[in-house]
Amino acid sequence: MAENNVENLKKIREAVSQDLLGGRIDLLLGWEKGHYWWQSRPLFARTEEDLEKLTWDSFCAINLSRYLLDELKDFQKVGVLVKGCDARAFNRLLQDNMVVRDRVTLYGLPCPGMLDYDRLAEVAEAAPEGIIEQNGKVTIKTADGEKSADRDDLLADKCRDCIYPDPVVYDQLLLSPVGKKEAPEKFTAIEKLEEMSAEERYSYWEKELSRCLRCYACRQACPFCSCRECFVEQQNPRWQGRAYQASENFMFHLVRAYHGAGRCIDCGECERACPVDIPLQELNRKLTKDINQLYGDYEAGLDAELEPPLLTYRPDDPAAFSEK
Amino acid sequence: MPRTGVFLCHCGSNIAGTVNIDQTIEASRNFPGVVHVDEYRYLCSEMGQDIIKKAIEDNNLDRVVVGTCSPRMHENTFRKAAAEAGLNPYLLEVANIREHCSWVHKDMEEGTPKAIALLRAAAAKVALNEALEAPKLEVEKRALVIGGGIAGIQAALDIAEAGYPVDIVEREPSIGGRMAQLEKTFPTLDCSACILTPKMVEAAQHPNINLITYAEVEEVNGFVGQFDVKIKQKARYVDPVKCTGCGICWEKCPAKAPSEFEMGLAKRKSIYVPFAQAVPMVPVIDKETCLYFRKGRCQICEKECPPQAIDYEQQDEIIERRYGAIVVATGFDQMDPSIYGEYGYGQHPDILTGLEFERLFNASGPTGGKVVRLSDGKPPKKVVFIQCVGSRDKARGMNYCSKICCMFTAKQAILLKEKLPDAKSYVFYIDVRTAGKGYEEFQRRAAEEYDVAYLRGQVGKIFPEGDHLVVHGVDSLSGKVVDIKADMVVLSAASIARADAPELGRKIGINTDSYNFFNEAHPKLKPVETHTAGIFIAGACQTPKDIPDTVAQASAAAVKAVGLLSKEMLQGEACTAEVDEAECSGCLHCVAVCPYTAIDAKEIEERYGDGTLKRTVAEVNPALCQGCGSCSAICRSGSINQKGFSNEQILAEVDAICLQR
Amino acid sequence: MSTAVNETSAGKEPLIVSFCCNWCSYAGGDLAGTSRMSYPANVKVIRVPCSGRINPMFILRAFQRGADGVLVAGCHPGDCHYSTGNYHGRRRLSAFKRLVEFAGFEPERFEVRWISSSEGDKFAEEMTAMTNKIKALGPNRKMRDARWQKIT
Amino acid sequence: MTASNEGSRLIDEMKAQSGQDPADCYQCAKCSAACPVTAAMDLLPHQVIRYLQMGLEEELSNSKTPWICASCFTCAARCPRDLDLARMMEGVRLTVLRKREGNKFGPADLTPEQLEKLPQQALVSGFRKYNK
Amino acid sequence: MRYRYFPGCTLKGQAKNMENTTMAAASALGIELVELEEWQCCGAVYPLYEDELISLLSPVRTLAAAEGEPLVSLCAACHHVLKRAQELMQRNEEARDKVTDYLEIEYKGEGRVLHFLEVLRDDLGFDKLAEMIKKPLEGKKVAAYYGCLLLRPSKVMQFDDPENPTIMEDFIKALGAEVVKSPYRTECCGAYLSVTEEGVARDTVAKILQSARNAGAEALITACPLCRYNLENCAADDGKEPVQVYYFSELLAEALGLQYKQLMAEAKERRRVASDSK
Repeated sequence: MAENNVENLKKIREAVSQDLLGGRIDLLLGWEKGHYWWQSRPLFARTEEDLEKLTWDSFCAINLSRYLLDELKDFQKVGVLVKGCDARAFNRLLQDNMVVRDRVTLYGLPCPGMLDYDRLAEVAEAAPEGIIEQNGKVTIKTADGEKSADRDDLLADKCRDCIYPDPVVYDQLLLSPVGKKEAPEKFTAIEKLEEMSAEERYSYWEKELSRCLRCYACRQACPFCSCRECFVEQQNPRWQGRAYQASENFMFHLVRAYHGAGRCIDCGECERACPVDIPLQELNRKLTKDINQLYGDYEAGLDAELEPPLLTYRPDDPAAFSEK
Repeated sequence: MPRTGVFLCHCGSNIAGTVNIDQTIEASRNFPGVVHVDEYRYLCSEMGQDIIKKAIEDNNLDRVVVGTCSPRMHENTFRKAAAEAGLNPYLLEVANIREHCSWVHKDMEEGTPKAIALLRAAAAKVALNEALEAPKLEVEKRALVIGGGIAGIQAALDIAEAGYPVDIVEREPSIGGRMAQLEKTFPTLDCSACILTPKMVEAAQHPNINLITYAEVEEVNGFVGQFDVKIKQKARYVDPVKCTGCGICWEKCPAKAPSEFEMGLAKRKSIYVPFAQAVPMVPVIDKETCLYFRKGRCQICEKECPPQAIDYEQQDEIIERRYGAIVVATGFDQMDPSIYGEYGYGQHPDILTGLEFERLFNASGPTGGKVVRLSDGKPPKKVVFIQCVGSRDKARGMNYCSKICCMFTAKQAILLKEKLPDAKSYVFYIDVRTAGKGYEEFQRRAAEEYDVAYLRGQVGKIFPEGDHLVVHGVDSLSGKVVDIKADMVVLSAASIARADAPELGRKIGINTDSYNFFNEAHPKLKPVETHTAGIFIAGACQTPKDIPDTVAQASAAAVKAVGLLSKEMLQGEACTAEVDEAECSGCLHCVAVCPYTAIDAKEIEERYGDGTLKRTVAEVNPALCQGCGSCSAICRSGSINQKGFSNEQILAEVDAICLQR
Repeated sequence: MSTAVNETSAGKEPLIVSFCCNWCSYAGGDLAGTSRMSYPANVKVIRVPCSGRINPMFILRAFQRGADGVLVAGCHPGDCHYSTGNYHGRRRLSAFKRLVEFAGFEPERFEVRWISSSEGDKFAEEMTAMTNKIKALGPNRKMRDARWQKIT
Repeated sequence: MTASNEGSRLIDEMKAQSGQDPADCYQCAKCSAACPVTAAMDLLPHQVIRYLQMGLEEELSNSKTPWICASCFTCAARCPRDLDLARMMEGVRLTVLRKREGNKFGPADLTPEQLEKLPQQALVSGFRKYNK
Repeated sequence: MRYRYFPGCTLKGQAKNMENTTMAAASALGIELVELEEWQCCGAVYPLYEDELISLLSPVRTLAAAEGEPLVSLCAACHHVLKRAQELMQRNEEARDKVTDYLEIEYKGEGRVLHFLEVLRDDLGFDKLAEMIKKPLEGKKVAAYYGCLLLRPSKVMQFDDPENPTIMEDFIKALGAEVVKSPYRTECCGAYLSVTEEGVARDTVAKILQSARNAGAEALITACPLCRYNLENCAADDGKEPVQVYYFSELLAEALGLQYKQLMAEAKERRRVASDSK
């Protein structure tokens, strides 16, 4: 990526600045560099000047589509840069009636997968100070020298099992497609958990969930969480207790995952956002796996026209009960 | 805090024998909000109801719990009593301490704590009950009948006679349906046209009946009492007001097409009436084959028409009208038996279906009423009838019995013998089914007096050999293989649902079974109702049936429709869903799961900053909502909530039941 | 409150919360009653209009508050009073059942049954079977909110 | 003759090993009408199912019919109850063949001329069908 | 177009002409048939009881040996057994585990299993075939004889409409010959009954041949060596001109203009290459 970085960024900037200047969009949602070189944050660009801050590198993990929920209130026409997962998230929002297709311009960015700082540090065994990418290899610069590794080994968790790196919906595709990928490991963790006894699984989750701070960062990042008032905050009825105990931890996490049943687009933003590293994706993927097995393959976010599996039925559907 | 009264019924010893009433009373006093507790031997008696009424007034109760039999038994009784005392009836809840408690548990040790738990749950729920009102719905005093066969005609006549206006929408250019295609009817052998035509004319002339032929239902909205229907009147290209039905146009028309009415065995013109007794006697132009429409020249009909009724410029029109009730009577089709390769249907002109064979008997049919082989025009000597072609066949056809074939086959075999005394009929059958008045006697006459040979078994192969068709079959009773050199073969092809029945069902909001027949609301007790209030079904669109059953069902559907139309107002469901617009994010998942299309999207305007923002929310039409609660279960934020079974109420019940284990 | 009530509520007997649809399963329960078929008093029924009304949060709440087992009962697929409620319910509750099992609940803790209004015998049998299975498993501690019982 | 289908091992095995339950048959005799080799049979194909329904296993193991069946699958292709009679015939044959001394046919039954003339396929099929 | 090829026993013996003509025709048509390196008899009949797993070992080994590439056979019986064994491997997990465990192989029912006629219809296309015909069989009246094994059970074989098949007729048309349809074209020839009950086979064969002759056929084509054997050996000598029975491939080779001598030479060469490579 880095080798074409300058060129790619130029292409992107040209395309969006034309639309911004030409009034076809009032705002562009993109990325700008964060405090550190290995961070980025959303860029809300309204002017040519703003666009100078635009970046596109291996650290643009953040899913921008969800920002449309707020920005469409203030701006009539919004442009968004969408990677594969941002585009699927857009379809999710479209299907949930949260965005108006005509008011959004999607600039598709086929995505090679984003890198993860912790991984870089782990591999370099020192604090990384910068990287150089070439031919699928990454050279990590540290105070002690340089270390080289396969790019695939440095991918962020959310990108490792990505099947659709290319945007599935866009108005303009700005870079050349990456192609569909395989993710044979996608359900491995789940299968492992399935093999455990009920007791072991409960203990596993009790421990994992015990770290939950109820900060709801997972929800804020999630494209399927678009309620105006989340059940956790409702007073009447009060679904969710406030106590930090297993009972309430399970309540929140099972219901959060269930609300994504047949709707989760597997972008992994929840897990990336979680400050205490709860493996939230495992709950999401378990539902995806079972629903697909029971009711046929369905991948949320691929096609906004296809009815999500829990909103439809077939008379001869199977059931997961001991009586079928 | 509510002021709740709890009333316990002994039901003689039915409850009191297994539930310790004194302990239960004591426990009930401690439920939150309970200010009054009482008991009586038979609470459902007038005395018992008076106790409740009086207590409501005396103690200023605003909530009531009765611990009695099942709510499915007496909930209405007690709610009426509460209403008489001035309390909104929906502020009363029933705890089922008889069917679900005293009758299924062995002693007081089991029964008493359970009764207390159920009462506590009811008291917790009732505290959250709200006064509800069932919506009152106006009734449009007009009925729509879809389908103008014998079922539709009969239903329309009955509704019209009861004094209500009724429209018949018929897809074909004429009413009459399948019965018009029949030569004779079993078991009396009266001529089909002789008994049907007078009814067709009566329908056409009835002041309360309006025929809309060559038209199809496009869209149905609304609900019981107020169905808003869009009907597409297809262009006839003939002005029905000017047309006198003189017939010169179709006489002169040079273009031909296979006649649908004659099952493709004969041709009709491009401007045509489907059959000689058509009602209305106004032709239509078939655009697909008309020379003028295809090539821009001809116009003979226009030149020849004495009253100048031809109008090539006519367009399809949409008629929009409101109806209080709808009767669906769209009839059936005959299965195409060509998938049964061993029978060779479609590969030889002398292998026909039952309905095709029927047309050969008709004086205005393709052979002018002569029963002859279509291959060479000779009268057949041996005719083989094969039953259950596509019926009772779960592998290649339909798993059900088509019901009419045994009888129409006996009829055709008798008619054949009467027309051609030298002809011999053979019937391969699995079972002969003749349940119906005079049916068994009729079928026996075929076998005994008309020399029809019934062979119990099936046919494995039919193939031409010389002038004949060799029918290779088995008679299972003798265990003998039979080869018959037949002249004609008649296949009793299954009666099947109209291919577009599911599509029509979706349009009007009724569902179909796995064979695409329309579903009745209850197989025994609601045979003409559907799950959608105000829509009724009649005739073979529900399942294959004969004419007497069809007519009876049509009259039944008409009575149901008339009963509905005769009401001034209808009472809707009170426990409907309701949307909290402030919370609703407008994802409309509720719309997707609603079986009644009772939920719609609605645009609302909301203050935002200095201006306003438009956004979508869900909106429930309480007249359509039947209170299933599926929407409330799918809503992640609980923004749509069912009254009477709200999230709050159900959680309160869970909490209360779990309080004490 | 009398002592007899207190003794049976000492916490040894398991609690089964059963959500029954009004049209089939609740009526099936009524028939079990009129036919005097007995089943354990551990089962407490909450009447809902349809199995499609069940929000999985109701079930989790029951476990939080002390239920040892939850049984949802509805019309047989194809017989729903509201045509499609149980078809939707079947999908939702199937997905949910797999999820709670994944979270560590024993499969027997949450079940769904189709019981028609004419199946009083089946109603009694299923309620008995569920109670026996839960008794064999022992009390449920998972997701239990310890505070709730103390309030009593 | 004993007519009973209670606890028939043949039928239990048949259900398990071929998925065919004779009770599903309503005796329309379509199979018999379809069968190309009924002329040589002592029981018609539908009668074989009838015998199975009645539990007449002894009579079936003495019948010629299962050995005449050439497994052409025409009966199965046309059965309105979606039954595979060819599989049921196999079941009847196997109950005989699986008994000791049950073989119907072996190399000794062939003439040298036949051995010379018959294609490999015919020999293998014959041994498979009539020998265990 | 490359396929793995399973010949089966009979094609190396009595029916070698079916193989020779097919191989020659295939190479003329640009179809590469690569014979499996090691193969065993398919078993000739498919076991109809699902506990007869022994009989499945050989066909499953063959299926796995195709390594996921499309597997073609010529003999109707071989194709039948392979196709049904594959379907069982896809459907019945228990049987699959037992068989593959025993054979110590991995196989889950993958890969296309084709009869050569399907290759001609679906992959090459009869239109294309017709274009490549050098010596159309003009005026020759040919009837198709399907027999049982290619067509039934149709849910598994998926070869053609079991009651009204057209593939062989379309094939005959593509060769430029005149199609004759006989009502007995899908009836059984008597199969292995010719071993034990020759009389039965004589009856069935008589009907098939008579109906073909009545329909005006000069020749019958088949894809099954046993059918051909029965049709030739169980035919009654009624003094009339016999209907000639051919393998479909023989007419194919003829229509492609391949000479008999050329065929033989090619076959010899192929065998030499095969034995050299071993």
